[in-house]
Amino acid sequence: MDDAIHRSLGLTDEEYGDICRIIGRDPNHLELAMYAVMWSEHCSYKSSRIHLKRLPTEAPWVLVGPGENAGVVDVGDGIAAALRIESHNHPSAIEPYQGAATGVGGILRDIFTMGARPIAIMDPLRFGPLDDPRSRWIAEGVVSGVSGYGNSVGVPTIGGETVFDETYKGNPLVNVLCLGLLPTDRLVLGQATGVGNLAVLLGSSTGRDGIGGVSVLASAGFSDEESDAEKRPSVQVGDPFEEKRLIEACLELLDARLVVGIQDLGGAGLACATSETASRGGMGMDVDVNAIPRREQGMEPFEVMTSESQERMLAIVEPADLERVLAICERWEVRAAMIGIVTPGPATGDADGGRLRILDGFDGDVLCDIPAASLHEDAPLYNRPCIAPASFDEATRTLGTEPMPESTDVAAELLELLADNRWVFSQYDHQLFLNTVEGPGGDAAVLRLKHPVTGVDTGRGMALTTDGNHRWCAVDPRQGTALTVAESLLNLACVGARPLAVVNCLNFGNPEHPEVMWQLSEAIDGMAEACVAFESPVIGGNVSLYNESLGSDIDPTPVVGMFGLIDSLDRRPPGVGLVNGGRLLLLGTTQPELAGSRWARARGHRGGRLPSIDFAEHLRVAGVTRSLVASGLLAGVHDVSNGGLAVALTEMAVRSNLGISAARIATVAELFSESPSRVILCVPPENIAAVENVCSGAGVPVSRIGVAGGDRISVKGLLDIPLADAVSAWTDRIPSALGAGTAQD
Amino acid sequence: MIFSVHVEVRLRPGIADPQGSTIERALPTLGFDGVKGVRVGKSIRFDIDAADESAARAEADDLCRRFLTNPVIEDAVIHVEAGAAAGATS
Amino acid sequence: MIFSVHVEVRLRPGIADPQGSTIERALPTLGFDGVKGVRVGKSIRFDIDAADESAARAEADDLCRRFLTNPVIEDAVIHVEAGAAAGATS
Amino acid sequence: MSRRVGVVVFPGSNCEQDMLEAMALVGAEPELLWHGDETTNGVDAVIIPGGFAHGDYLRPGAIARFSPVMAAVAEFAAAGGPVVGICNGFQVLTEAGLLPGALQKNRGLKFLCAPAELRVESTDSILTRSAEAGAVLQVPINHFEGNYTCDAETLAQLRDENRIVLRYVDNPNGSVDDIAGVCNAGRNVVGLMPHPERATSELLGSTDGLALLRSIVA
Ligand SMILES: Nc1ncnc2c1ncn2[C@@H]1O[C@H](COP(=O)(O)OP(=O)(O)O)[C@@H](O)[C@H]1O
Ligand SMILES: [Mg+2]
Repeated sequence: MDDAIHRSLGLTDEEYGDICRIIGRDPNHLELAMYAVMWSEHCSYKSSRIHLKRLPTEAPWVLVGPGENAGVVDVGDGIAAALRIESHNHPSAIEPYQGAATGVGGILRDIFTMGARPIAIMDPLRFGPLDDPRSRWIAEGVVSGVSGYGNSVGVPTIGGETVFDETYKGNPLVNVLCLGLLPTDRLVLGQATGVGNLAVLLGSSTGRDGIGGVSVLASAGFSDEESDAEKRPSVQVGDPFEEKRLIEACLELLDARLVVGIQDLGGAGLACATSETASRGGMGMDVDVNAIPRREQGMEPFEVMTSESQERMLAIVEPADLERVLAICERWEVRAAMIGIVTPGPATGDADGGRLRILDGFDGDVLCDIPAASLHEDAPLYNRPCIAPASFDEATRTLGTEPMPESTDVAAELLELLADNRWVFSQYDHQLFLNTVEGPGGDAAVLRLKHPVTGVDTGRGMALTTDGNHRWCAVDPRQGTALTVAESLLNLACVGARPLAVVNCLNFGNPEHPEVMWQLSEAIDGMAEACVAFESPVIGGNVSLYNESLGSDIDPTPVVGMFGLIDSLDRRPPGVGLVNGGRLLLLGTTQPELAGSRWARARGHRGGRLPSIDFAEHLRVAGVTRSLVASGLLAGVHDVSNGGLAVALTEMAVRSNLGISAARIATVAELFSESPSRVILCVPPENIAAVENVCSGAGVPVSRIGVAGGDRISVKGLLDIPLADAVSAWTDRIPSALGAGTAQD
Repeated sequence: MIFSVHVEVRLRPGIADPQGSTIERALPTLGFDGVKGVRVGKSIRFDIDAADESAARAEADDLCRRFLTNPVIEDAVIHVEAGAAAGATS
Repeated sequence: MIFSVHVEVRLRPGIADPQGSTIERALPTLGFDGVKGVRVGKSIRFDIDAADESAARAEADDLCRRFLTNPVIEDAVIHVEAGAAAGATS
Repeated sequence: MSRRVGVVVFPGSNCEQDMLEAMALVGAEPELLWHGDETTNGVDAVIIPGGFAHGDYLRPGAIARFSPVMAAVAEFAAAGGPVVGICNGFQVLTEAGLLPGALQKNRGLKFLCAPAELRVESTDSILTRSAEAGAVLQVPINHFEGNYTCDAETLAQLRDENRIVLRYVDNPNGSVDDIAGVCNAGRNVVGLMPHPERATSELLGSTDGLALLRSIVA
């Protein structure tokens, strides 16, 4: 009886019953394997889909919203931008280099499958603490994996995040975002249309890589040694050189208008790509399993159809174009094999069509015969129980009752929060394509906006930032997520950009735990509220569940990627710097609230009530910041986020190797509070009046809090340390922990 | 006592080896025919100071498992011989 | 006839080995003492179709000299054996 | 005067479009040369750009140097034509034997994308003839294998013949004698690890690469 098999493939008895109902009989092993991978959490979003519907996804400039391989927005001048973020958390936990490398490879394919040339990568990364050897081993491997793949494939990595925290011990978060550009009229979708059109498989041959990897690797935690060992053979290895040729070949095919539709092969491999292209186009497809080039001998059809071998694409082409398609592939040394034929489906008026048939030779036995759309559209949908943790008071949105600890040594408390990420991003090519005006290290990355085909410079710019904050979200996932989106907006404002679109990667624990589902649902509500307020549609995302290790769920970690435009990019934005004698101005108002802050977490405090946010006020602060950046009146600008005013001021100081002297920060709570809607400006004295005028005109509170210069970091009444101490704490933290070699235990 | 150790780190069977395949694909154009199944690994040599051969081997094993390989995708073949490797300098 | 070939590519004596030194420097902190003279090279395995062993060896030699090593910094040790390597797939 | 500049594309090259853009800025007429073609197409100068030709598999440049175009490049160089290899292009030129030495992994065993300061040591080469001797240029580096290595004899010869054209002010990768760029005996073939095309615009942070690129078409 098959029920043992379906359960070991991760299907419940109910799901098995659904399959039998859909196909009107018991499925064979091939069919069962395909349903199992396609109905896994990773592919079907069965736990999260009903919640994701609450996100705002529309705006006049959105050309493609969630659901396709990537979201696409119109950026003017006949150019569209494609954006997507993905997680590769679980693969990276067991093989950090390849896990991260294949994560980069996968996100690139999502972008060029839309017809866009990938032009930038961002890598929000989260690891266990630096004093944990295994976490260091993972961090080093992941960073070299991003570096090894991204640099070689030839797409610059222009920013990201690097966070170390206990909650990610054993379960790192490796998210990767990719931005691509296309001429608006080249936009293609992953659809198979036209009966008799051919499905051509491009790229690597198919091996046993990641067989079941999607459902097993991506959806199960790692607890016992035994199952780890079983997962081993399915590790996927990235080949950036293959991917580079694949990018060039695919873009050339698209330029020559030789493809009707194109789809990358990601999770669930050919099972997903063939059924998805067919069902999106309202068609069916016949696939000859023998026509698929293989790397290994003796592979079963179910292995071939669910393999996650990397660097493959499925192109739908008209028979008359096949020869030209093959010629272009040959020039780029890309393998191409005709493996399928589009058959009639509902879109042709054939209600009985729309079958996905896997054949043993086009004229041979039928190995699988199922409705193509059922792999997607009939996937189960769960409304799992959501329950707030007992210690969360819904009325006041307060977690727990622990009092906030006292500060004992402000200087030491500040120094331990400083870390320069240069060790990470200096390993990434961040300049390729001659677009990078502001690379990693600032509040947001800034790129020139050039036409992707003609290279003509529009004189405008693009900005990208990624942000996540598990500390906030652990206290209050709704408010924490809204604050995260707000931080992204302000990061863009600091480089002079206005937001256009958001993508998100929702990294959460086990959805079978009601508290985790509550976190997820709340986070989505918080994101929706903020995105509506900021008129920033969510155009795509990814949900990564079952992030748990050492027996507990990770802190909820929604990661936001925000994309924006700069209307005129004729000079470099001021950046996070200081000039000697520059006056320090603070935009916005500080709420002396430490809940969820880095300062609180470092003291072991994990509760309380997060600072509030007034969206209208936040928009005003962002608007003023943007116009000041554009005005050229500023010498430096930095938003206040992680570590509050203390860290923001110190970061500006260490980056310019210039001291600061500040006042009017009354308490430790004001110094380390991470309340939103605040920006520090460094203003040359002669521009102060002009800057203050702009602020008061916009109704944004502004206060003079200090001056840049000297060789100390001092905040009157609270802090006074040598600049050199801050510089060395900041500079040395990461290099002294990483790069010296680590064992994996 | 000094032992000289040679470790060959190989990708486990079934794991894709893009580097090996790329080299293999290039060979015919360089005029080398009839070469198949190219697999590229690492070769690591060192000297180890240990009480006896079995202690040397145990340390080398441990070193491979914890540091030189990731057993998820690689395995190692270890050779231990008495005496320092000729010409080992570093 | 099929021969299986194993090539060990090594840095020539006297050429600095940054990889080897980095490993060597890391080892004491990981609790491995007494390891010295770490040298990292490449290990390349493949099957070759040749008339006899000496032909196989000649082709392997040529391959190493012209392609698998950069003679400015590397040399190679070559082993040839009759029979295909077990599990060689590509 | 040489104006038509050919930029070689191997599978895996990735700086070729940047090179076209930068060479146009210095008044050249750049065009792409395909690795599979057996000709340099009558251009006046050849640039082998950065990237990862053939994935850098085996060794950077090891496979690329066998490309049909490389025979034509060697012939072009032998006839005195200007040839510049940047980053991966430098690696290809050493593998092809058009320049001495080899490029090993960086001392720190990490890929490095960072600003660098270069001192112009000799203006007697097709890459530095328009630069000022002793000038310090801000030109970024972007490589894993940029640690220039050669035997003592070669180094002595390079020094004696004034063929070290660029040195790092602060050696980032362990290169012997701080070497960032060298030329051949004819001074018409130059290889360097830093990327002058990335230092051609104020908006991107530096214009110091222009003097080098201008030399190619001077
Ligand atoms: N993994 C990484 N890859 C690339 N850039 C990174 C990475 N981690 C951090 N950075 C860069 O370092 C800078 C500081 O990061 P972060 O402190 O998270 O910025 P912010 O608080 O402004 O969001 C940013 O410019 C960011 O892009
Ligand atoms: Mg910021």
